Amino acid sequence: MSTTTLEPSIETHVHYLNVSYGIKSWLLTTDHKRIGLLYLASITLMFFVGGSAAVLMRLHLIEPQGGLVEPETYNKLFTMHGIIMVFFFLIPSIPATLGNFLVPMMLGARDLAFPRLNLMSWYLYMIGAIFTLSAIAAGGVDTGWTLYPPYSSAYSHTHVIMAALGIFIAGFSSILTGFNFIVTIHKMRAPGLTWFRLPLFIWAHYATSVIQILGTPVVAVTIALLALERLFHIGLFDPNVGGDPILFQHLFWFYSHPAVYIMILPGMGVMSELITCFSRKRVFGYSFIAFSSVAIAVLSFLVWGHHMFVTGQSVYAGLVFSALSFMVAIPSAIKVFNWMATLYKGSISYDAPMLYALGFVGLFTMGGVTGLFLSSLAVDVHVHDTYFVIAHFHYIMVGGAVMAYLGGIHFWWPKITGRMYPDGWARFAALVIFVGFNLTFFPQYMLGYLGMPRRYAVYPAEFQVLNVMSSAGASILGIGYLIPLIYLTWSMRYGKVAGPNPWKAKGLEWTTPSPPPTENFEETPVVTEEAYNYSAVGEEA
Amino acid sequence: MAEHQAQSAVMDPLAHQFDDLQQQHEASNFGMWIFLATEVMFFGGMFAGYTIYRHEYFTAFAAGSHLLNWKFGATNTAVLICSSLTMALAVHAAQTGKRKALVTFLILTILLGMAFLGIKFTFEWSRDWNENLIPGELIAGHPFAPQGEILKQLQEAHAGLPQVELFMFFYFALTGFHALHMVVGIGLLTVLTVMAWQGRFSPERFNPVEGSGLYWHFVDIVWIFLFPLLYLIGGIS
Amino acid sequence: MAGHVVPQKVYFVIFALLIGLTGLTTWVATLDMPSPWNTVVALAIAIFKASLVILFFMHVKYSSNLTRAAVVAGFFWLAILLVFTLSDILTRQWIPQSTGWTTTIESPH
Amino acid sequence: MWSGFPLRPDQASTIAEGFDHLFYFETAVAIFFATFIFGTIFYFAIKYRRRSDDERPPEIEGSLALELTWTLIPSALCAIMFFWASSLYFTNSRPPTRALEVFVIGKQWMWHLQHAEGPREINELHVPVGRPVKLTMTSEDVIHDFFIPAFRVKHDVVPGQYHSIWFEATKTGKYHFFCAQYCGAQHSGMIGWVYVMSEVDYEQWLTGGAKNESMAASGADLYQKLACITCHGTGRAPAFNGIYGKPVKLTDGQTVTADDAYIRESILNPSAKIVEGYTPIMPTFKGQVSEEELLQLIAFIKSLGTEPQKP
Ligand code: HEA
Ligand code: HEA
Ligand code: HEC
Ligand code: CUA
Ligand SMILES: [Cu+2]
Repeated sequence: MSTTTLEPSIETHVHYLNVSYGIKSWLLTTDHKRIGLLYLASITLMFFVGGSAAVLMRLHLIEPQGGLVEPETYNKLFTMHGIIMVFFFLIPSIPATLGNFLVPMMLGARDLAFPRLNLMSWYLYMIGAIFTLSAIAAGGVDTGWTLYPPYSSAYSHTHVIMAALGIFIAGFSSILTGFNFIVTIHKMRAPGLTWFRLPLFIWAHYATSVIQILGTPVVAVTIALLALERLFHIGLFDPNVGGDPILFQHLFWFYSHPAVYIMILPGMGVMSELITCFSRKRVFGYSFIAFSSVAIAVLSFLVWGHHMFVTGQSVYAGLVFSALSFMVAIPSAIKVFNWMATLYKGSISYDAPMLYALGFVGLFTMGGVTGLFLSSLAVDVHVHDTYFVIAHFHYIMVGGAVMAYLGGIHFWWPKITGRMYPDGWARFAALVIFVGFNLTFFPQYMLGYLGMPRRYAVYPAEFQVLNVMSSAGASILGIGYLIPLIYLTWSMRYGKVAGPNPWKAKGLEWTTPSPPPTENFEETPVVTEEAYNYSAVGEEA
Repeated sequence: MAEHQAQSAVMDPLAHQFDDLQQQHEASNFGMWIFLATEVMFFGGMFAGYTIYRHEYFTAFAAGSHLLNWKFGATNTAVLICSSLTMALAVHAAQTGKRKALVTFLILTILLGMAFLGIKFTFEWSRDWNENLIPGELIAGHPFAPQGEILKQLQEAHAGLPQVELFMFFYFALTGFHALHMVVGIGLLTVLTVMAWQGRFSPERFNPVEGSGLYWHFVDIVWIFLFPLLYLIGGIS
Repeated sequence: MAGHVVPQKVYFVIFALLIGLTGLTTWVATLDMPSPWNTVVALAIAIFKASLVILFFMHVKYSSNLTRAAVVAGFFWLAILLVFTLSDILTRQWIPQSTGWTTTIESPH
Repeated sequence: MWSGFPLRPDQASTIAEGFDHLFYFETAVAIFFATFIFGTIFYFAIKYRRRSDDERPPEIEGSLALELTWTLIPSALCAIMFFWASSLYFTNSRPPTRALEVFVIGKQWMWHLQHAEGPREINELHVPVGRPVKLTMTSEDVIHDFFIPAFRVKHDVVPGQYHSIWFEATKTGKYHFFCAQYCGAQHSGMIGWVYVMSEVDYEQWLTGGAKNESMAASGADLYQKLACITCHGTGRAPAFNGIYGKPVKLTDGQTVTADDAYIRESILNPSAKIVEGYTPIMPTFKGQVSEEELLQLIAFIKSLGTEPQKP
């Protein structure tokens, strides 16, 4: 990236990309924008690694007997897919790239509060990723991303400890990001930027950070205990000496349920930015959206037991967790309806980011309402650990979070690089992804209801038709993801010069040149109006 | 530009992202508190496990607790409280700009911290090692295998050995992580002492002293819970 | 800038209290109280001691609400973890156990 | 072709239909919201498309009435789903009395099943139509999960713990059961068939084939062989008659119910809970009895009924 020669028109001002050159200037940078890009590159790599595993899985599942690999290998594939996608792609995706880039800019600050910790966070991420990737290279891990003992602690013969170490380290990188955001949002807002003038992107990241700092330590210590158990046969989760394997599940989901909101809340933040900008309207129900983010963050810690309805958890605890799971759905519903209402009487354009945004709203809804099936006790008994669950979370994580991520990348791409991407291609890719996605994952709902268990390398023949459909969809989806990779890379060099505010968007980040200078703003901005004041758009133009 | 930044970092205690010292101070203080909240949750995971097993195997946990010597536990509690006092006084000295007092109190704190670790290692853990009370195969070739008097004591208490082993695991995990925090703390304080000696702190700028103080007190608080929860289960005689 | 400077006397008083309370916990542990009370008292004292350290040594008594919120959040989340985990463990036994199995050594009917 | 493309799993147990009604209701809610939201988005997107670049839409801040509407309606729907699903779940989590008992042991990667009457099966389960069947399940190694889609029942099979599910089949036929909790290499091979037979066929199946002692009888043999009788027949230890399912007073003042899990613990870890009035002299039998033998011992103790008598 540092060697990219930039066209004169961008060269005219000094910005964070051309202020210094060379590998060292990147690897030792403390500029939040450059760190965001370091993350962007590494996360994209991890996405394609995880995605390749998914492609192999889908190819394998075309035939009931499993056409491609041995069951042992298949097990390693979904484990590596799950671990990489969750811990190394989706959790850091929006916060560590777009969040890193934008949080200080949206606040009118020069950088995050602790720039060196921010860089350290990226290094921790990389070390974690290297551990996990070497676990894979050394032969893989086959425990599932949930790492349930006693299988993971006593029976699996694979490289559990190395992978666990990777997750442990990556956990601290996530904590550091959240930590930095919270302090920055509290202490470094520009003059006049009161809480209720903040962009909703910031509220979403604030809620996310709360989860990161309070949840992640628990999974870190849990995974450390698991590793100790495996190494030294302590017996903590081993029923033979009175240990309780279900305790692990409690500790694991105490983090991992809130973690799913780490994955979706930032996406919701992106949504609020995109929908307002491309319908040129102030967001409908600002404070409801803002507070629903906080409500989700708090409630998310009270529902983890819904992953354990049939594991031997007390039925009474199940009852409480079920009720609370329904409650956590309400704030999400509020958000969806408020976005819809924002579109009403807007001035809606179909730029690529908006296409992703509209896709998000619909697909997230579908994933969300099927989450309600799962929080219904009796229904979960049947669909737990079937493809219904797989479909549920891919609808939210791929249909929701990844769509939001792509939407956000396209939206802020001109700000990040100073150049536009080819618009036609972008819209085309959005469409391909939408179609491929539905074809991949809708059949999985049906498979799940019919009773096909997840993590099956071999399955009864009656499930084949739906599996073939799903595999076909996955290849469309995979191609859909390749297109942006190509044209975005291309546009870094050949794209049209974008100018400071190609979308006529509101928000402090659009008031500074693209790409922004290292210090973000020539002088600290003073904020005098509320967010999304789109009625003023015409005047500037 | 970068050079300018690097330069200003040395000359000027104000980092470039902050507007003024006040903001920088507040950010670092608040950051420390947030960090401590994550620490609470870190220990919290272990406490949750502890609580559950203590509830399920109370007899064994009480018997295991009786294998520990509460006198060392109590002494160490007192030592840590003393060190918290000296730490608080060190911060006070920094606030009021008394360089000598600051250095003295920091050194005292370090010495007390080392005393704590010394007692832990020499009187407690080494005995556990000699009596084969180290759980699991934490140390190769040295499995958990209580013998002689201790074994009899456990049998008389009708405690299942595997459950006592669980207790010992929590004992080592919790005190071990605690000791690790102490070691880190001592390292931090050593750096601070040198800096204080060089006169790098002033009533305008003592964030590092304050932050390390908070950390040190937190470690003390953890021990305040560990003492009754590990040493005093089921009463002492 | 230097924040609130707490008089040294306060530190010494708190210190004395803490040492006294340590003695108290130890003494209480020698008493033979009915089942949960030993634990309850020990924990109550520990919480009190921790509060003293937090409020005075750590200056929370003199700090902003933001700092207090961070403290409360830490412990509140810890409580969530403990309470909800226990809600499972403590109620598992409540499951109505079927006692109705009547099959005897000979086969049914 | 479409026979290979069913839209609904077989409904073959008494609870399947009730379950499906709830499932359809939730599907209707899901479809309603999905269509409503996709529909509205498309409608707005077309109706309010940007017609010129300096268009200025009206300002709309928000509306409390609307916020309340879309908070309360979903909440109400959630409440309905919650109560409906929970009541189904609770009814289904209590096995009816007089259920046939089958004991299930999962191990990597097969299912061992034994009927109380004696017959053993591997990866197959024969049950009569129209009678409640209760499965008591445990694992020898890792966590497995017993899942019969056609009956809409599933539960994890956890080492060291007993969990049970029950069902009453309503249609004769052959149905899949699966291991639904990931358990290692051959997880997907840990599947089998439930054969639901008419009452008559089932009787025949029970009596035909290899003769097996009932589980309780095997347990009685073990009781002799493992010399439990040297204490439990003599007064040095409590007699087993009539203890099953009854409360037991312990030395520490607590009372526990003598259920499967308690008996299991008493045999494997006798010192954990001491019966009032006895000294803890019982040795542990851990490592000497398998999960299967444990279940047989339990069956034996159960079979002694609830009336005290000399065995
Ligand atoms: C980003 C990730 C993400 C998100 C946001 C969610 C959101 C939700 N999830 Fe999901 N979930 C996962 C990722 C996610 N989940 C993963 C990865 C797993 C599997 C883990 C594993 O086992 O490997 C899982 C599993 C899972 C289970 C366990 C299933 C099982 O294993 O048996 C349950 C059970 O309750 C559940 C419920 C929910 C609910 C109620 C929501 C809610 O928050 C959804 C709220 C959203 C809406 C409701 C949509 C918007 C609402 C409307 C448009 C209005 C209509 C609404 C009403 C009528 C209320 N999820
Ligand atoms: C962020 C999270 C995330 C994301 C983005 C994805 C993305 C995808 N997932 Fe994943 N998935 C999980 C999280 C995620 N998944 C988790 C947590 C599990 C549970 C694991 C467990 O059970 O432990 C899981 C499990 C899981 C399963 C179930 C496995 C099983 O239980 O047996 C399947 C099966 O179809 C699947 C498929 C897919 C597909 C097709 C995609 C696609 O969206 C991927 C698309 C990406 C690409 C295709 C790569 C890019 C393109 C190329 C490399 C070009 C070459 C390819 C072609 C030309 C086709 N996933
Ligand atoms: C050396 C004597 C001895 C032998 C042999 C022995 N037990 Fe026991 N058992 C006891 C005593 C004494 C008790 C009561 C005290 C206690 O709970 O530990 C007891 C309690 C029990 C209980 C709990 C009974 C209750 O009333 O709650 C069960 C169940 C049990 N034993 C099963 C067995 C089985 C099965 C075997 C053989 C495999 C066996 N025991 C062998 C001495 C023995
Ligand atoms: Cu057994 Cu999966
Ligand atoms: Cu969840």
